[in-house]
Amino acid sequence: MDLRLSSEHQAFRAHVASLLESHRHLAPTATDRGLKHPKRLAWQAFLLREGLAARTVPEAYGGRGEAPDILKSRILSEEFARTGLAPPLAGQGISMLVPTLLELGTPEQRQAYIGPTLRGEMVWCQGYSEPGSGSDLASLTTRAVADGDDYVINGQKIWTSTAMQADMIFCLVRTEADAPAHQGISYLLFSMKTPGIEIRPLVDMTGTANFNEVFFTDVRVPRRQIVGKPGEGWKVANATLTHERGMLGDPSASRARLMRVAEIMQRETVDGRSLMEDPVFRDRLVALQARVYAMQANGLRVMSAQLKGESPGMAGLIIKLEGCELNHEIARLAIDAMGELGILYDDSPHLRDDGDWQQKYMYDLGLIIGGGTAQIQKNIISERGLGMPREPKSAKA
Amino acid sequence: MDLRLSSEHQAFRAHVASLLESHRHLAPTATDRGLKHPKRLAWQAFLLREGLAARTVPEAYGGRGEAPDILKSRILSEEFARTGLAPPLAGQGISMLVPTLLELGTPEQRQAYIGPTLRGEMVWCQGYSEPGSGSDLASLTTRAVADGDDYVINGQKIWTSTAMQADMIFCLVRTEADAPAHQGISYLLFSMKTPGIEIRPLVDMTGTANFNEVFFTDVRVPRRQIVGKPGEGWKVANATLTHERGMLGDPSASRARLMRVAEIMQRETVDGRSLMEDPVFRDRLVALQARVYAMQANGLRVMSAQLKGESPGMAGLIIKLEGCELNHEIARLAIDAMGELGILYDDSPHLRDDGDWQQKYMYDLGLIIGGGTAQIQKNIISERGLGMPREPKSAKA
Amino acid sequence: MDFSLSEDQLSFQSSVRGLLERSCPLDVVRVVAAGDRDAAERVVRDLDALGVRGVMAPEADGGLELGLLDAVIIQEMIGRQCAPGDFSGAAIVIAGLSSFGGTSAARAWMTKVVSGDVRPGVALAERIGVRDGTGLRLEGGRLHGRSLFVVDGDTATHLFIALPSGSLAIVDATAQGVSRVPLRTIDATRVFSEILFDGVPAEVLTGESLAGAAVNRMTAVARLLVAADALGAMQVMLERAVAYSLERKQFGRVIGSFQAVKHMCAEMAARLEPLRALIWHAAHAFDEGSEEADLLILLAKSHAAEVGVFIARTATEVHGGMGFTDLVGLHYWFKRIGVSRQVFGAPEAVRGEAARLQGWVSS
Amino acid sequence: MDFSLSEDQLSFQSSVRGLLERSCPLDVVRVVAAGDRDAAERVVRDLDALGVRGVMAPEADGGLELGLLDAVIIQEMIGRQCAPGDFSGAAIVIAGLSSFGGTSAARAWMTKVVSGDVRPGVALAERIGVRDGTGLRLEGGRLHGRSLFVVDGDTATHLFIALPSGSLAIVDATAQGVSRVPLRTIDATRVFSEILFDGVPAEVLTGESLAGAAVNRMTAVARLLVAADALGAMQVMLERAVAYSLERKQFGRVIGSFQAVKHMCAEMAARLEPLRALIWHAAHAFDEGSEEADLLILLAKSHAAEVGVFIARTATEVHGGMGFTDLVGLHYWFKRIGVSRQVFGAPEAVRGEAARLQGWVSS
Repeated sequence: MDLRLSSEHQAFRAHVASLLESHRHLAPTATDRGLKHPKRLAWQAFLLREGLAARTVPEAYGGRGEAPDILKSRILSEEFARTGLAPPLAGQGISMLVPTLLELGTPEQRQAYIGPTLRGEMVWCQGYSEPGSGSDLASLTTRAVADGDDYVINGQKIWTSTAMQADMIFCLVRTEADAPAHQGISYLLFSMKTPGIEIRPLVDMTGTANFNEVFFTDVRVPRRQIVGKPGEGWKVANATLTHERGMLGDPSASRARLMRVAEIMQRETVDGRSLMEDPVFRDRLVALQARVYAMQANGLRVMSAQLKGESPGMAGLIIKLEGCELNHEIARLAIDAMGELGILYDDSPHLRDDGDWQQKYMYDLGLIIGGGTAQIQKNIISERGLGMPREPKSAKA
Repeated sequence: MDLRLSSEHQAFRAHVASLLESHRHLAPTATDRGLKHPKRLAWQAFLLREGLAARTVPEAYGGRGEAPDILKSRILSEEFARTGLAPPLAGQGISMLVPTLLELGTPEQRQAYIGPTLRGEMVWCQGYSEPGSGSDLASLTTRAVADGDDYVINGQKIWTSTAMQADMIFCLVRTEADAPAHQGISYLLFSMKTPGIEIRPLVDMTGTANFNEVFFTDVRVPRRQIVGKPGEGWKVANATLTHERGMLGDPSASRARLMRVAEIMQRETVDGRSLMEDPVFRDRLVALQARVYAMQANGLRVMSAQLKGESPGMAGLIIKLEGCELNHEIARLAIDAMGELGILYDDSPHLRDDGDWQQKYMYDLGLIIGGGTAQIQKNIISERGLGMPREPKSAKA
Repeated sequence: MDFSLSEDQLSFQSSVRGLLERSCPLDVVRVVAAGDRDAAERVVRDLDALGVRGVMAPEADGGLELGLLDAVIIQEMIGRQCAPGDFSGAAIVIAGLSSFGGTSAARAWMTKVVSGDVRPGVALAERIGVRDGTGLRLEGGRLHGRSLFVVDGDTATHLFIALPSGSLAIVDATAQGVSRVPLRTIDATRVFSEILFDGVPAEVLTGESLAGAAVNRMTAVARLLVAADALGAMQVMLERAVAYSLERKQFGRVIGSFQAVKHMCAEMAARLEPLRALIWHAAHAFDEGSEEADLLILLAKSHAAEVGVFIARTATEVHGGMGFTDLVGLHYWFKRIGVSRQVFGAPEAVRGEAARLQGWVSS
Repeated sequence: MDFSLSEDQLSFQSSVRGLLERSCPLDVVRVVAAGDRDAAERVVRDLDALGVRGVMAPEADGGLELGLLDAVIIQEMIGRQCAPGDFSGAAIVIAGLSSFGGTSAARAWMTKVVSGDVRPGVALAERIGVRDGTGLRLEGGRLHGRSLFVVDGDTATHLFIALPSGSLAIVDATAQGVSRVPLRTIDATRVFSEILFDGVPAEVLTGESLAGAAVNRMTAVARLLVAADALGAMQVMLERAVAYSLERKQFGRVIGSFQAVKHMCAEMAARLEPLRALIWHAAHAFDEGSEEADLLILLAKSHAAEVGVFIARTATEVHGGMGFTDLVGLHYWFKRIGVSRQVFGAPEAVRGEAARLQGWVSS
């Protein structure tokens, strides 16, 4: 066990830090709103040029073509966090579609989509979930019927984030009506400007439309827009889902979040006494701190396994379940510590941290429950991690 | 809502209190060990004579033949608790078999068994659970094969308490090998002295043999020893189980237990400071107190419904799940408050309360998990209380 | 011995519930939450038609002369429907005024509150725990300072204010020097305010020791009613979770047949039912003037907060992603429960009071 | 950057595990728990054959010159097997002695502890929190008073005692004036003692500031090792729960196919795995002399206590009634985890220390 960085990695960190420091003036800030704000695109161009974004994407497609190095990725994210500068563009196009195309796309598809996506010129949304198939993708019903050189798509998607801003969608549709559930699905790419697409924002409990419903009525998409073969969409989507799992948050974010709660507890008072002086809240804070530090150590373990090309095993499987829960609990402590002030919202006077904790408390709950996530995660842990049997098929089904 | 007692019940309480007070010298104490200690039997005879035990059992069978009155039962148990005098004999014979015989026994069976059982001369044990059928009675496999006027019994029971002391057993056996699972079972009464019965004490985690395994090898029992008809044992047993549910503890016992923890916390010190001065423990105590008071109020609600002959509904269904859990939690707090001294056991120096809390902590856990009780209770609450469907039969089963 | 609601209470409960189901369905809740004060006032008028405003007031003052238990029953139905209105504020003030032993000043206010001529706002927060340096002081009959989380401050004609001394002060809400600032919480179905007092003339009800009792009674009633409100919201969340689980299918079966979902619902019921009994018991003890009433109310308030967190989350979890959306509207109850947890004393603080009340802590 | 066990460590772990599986199967655990001290000593001798006693001691003193992480790996295997012995006691003392910078007195003791010629008992409890009015005082080189929960006090030739001043005193366990009283806990696989000192000559290791550091190191090592022991026990309980659930049938299917059982097992794994990483991290930080080591050890100790309660109960619950019996013997681990929770500082106290360490509390 050795948590020190190699000299190569130390040098990389120094290089990144100095690059970021010297270009600090170029970085967009929170006021530069909009996914395609010129300042954001210029910053992304700079990051791509310097290999601070898309480091491992081949140069032919706009990246730097360097070997994967999880530690360098970690260093990058730490340096962006440390300097507070805007990190590289993320979003589902960059984090999910690009790796999928690199793995399973045709040369034409790669050429057409990867570069603009990385540069932030082409924004994507994801069309997987449907109202009737929360955690059960195999049951999806959006149909794509072949008609000449096109597919004609009818159906509905839900939980589609950034649908309003997206130029394109990568979408699962049922092309083979007669095939078994998992085998009739295909993976299509098409423009969100295609006639027949209607987007309805889905307001959630935070009061914001973080997600959308997307309706397709006779949407015509050329058949060449498929990734993989017809009926292989399940396989392609699973590749994508694997990449999504790679997106799991940096556990040091939980630590930073916890430390913000500690600051709140030192700052907020009741009857002139800080919450930190209240042993009940303090005990809860330290108990949560232990969980946070444990998850951070667990994250080191996962990263080490990945660095060696080994499977992180159980340490990897439990991250989503435990990590989401932990973040939710941290937000809950923040709210409880703030007491009545913790339930303020919107632009109320006395509001703390712009209502961020209430937002987080609810949004993180959404992450825990969305599509029965916690339940599904427990199934995965018990089945893949502990070798327990799958739920037997219902006799009535 | 009126929590006062009627004048009849006030008078009953006064009567009970005065009777107990004036006969205090007859009551056995903890040192009068043994289920059939003469002092215990004499005390029971006094209680029966005065109607302080078996109040509602018909006089013909040794009781007082009075109308059921839950409030009087409650008053009795409160007065025994208040005075600290030995309560009437309980045990599975009195609490489960007697009501069952009154409902479904033949006149001969009632005549033969109820009197001696009430008087404490005949002790019973229960033969329901088997190693292969914890919470699934329908799957029991102890066989009773008709042979002339007898059944010949082979098989094994488990979780049989007081088997070593018992004169008799009421026992579920499979008499109809070909009938569907629930219909092939019969309910037999027989002597524990019958040849072919072997008892093995089952030591549990408390270090005590609170239960036993009972093995039957060619045990011959006259066929007339059946209660109900052959194959009706399931129905008879369910009548008995209903009576068992009536045995659920008085919630005021939880309150007394909690108050003992409060005393411990006032008495025990760390570095000279009492645990009650520790806000973290104090907060936990009060949080538990709220749950205890809630269960006590819930108990009042159940009793009121019963007094009016109404179903207590959900308030009744949740008692076992929540009550057992709460008692376990109270013991856990006691142990945590005592810290290192809380883990002492047996006859160790510095042991508190004779190791009672550790005993309770483990024994109550046994009650929660025994035969998957908590799981079964949750099934019952969701199915009977909330109208949710039963688990579908497995397609593979 | 009868620990159950009377026929009258059950029938009253059913009337209130029926009325609110008609008067304040989810569509109205949405409109109210979006800020439509007229819609909220319509619900208030409908409730007033049942005479609930004076439920705890003497008949001689125009009230129904019932008890806190009856107020609890009404408030549970209000929470059930996520309804707006100033029922609890009026009940709190009436409970406070009733401890002045029928002095003419107190009765005059009582009559007007019962009739609705006076719409009370209630300022208790500084008596419970001062945040953000708020505070009040009375100098020469004039009130200075500010109070947070004033109940019904927006609709109030008069403000009933617990002073640090334990006295109860009353000021005209429209008087010069009174500034009302709405506080937006996550629960937009109820409105709290911050109120600033800049030397506003105040009437202090006479009888200092009685006034202390009044403020304590007001606090107790406020706490139990907010617990009852949360109880109603929890009951709805459980019912909706069960109903949803019997509709929604996944993997070829209704999700309510999955053991994990069944057990979540069972755990909610197992926690909810004793809470209901505890709240009833506390209300009954209050009505009987029992010594145990203060303790029971503190336990009920804090326990409701803990059960509330569990049920709000678990019922949402049973709904899966739908529970997160505005479509099913479950979040209105989720937020109502969240706010009820914190106001009039967060659970840790309330448990601290319970410990002090029992002599379990010296300081 | 490598947060994983080395090949050497994995192979060492595997040796210790293999040895203990042969030397201390459940039958031996039963015999040890029944009070057979010889059986316990056989396990000690088997472990000594691997040289584990001196794992953290310098090679020059006969040790393996490895770190706390290596000791943690061994202790996890010991907890896994519910094995008796004085491994942790020796490790604690060696960690303490090593902070005297190689003074000849300290080295002399070190060598003897490593060789097993001196079998140490360790008295730390009064340094952590005084219960039942115990306490120690040194007067004119003689020790008076009594100490609770002395580790390995029964097998000790010498007692290593943390004095209230922070000094480390050593006394001959067979000297006149030393009385040893065994303390029976629920976990009969480990023996703690109460020791009374009636004016017993004591050697106080010199260098007062160093001695304070020694006692702090000993406490830290004691805490992390007991957490590692509990971790091993938890891992076994989870494994046994899963194995049992795949054997045991109810309602026509193995219970491990029921969602409720699967989810219980998943929740155990989700809590256990990060705990393991935290314990490793804390040990590594200690070995590196990192500033964060003290905090990490406090967090690891208290977190192990909390995860332990959950896993001990849940794994037992998966076993149903069988988990409650002596037949499957699961309770040995249950009790071991229960004892580990309380010794060397219960979780609330340890979290209090962590808060003080971070300046989160003034007093």
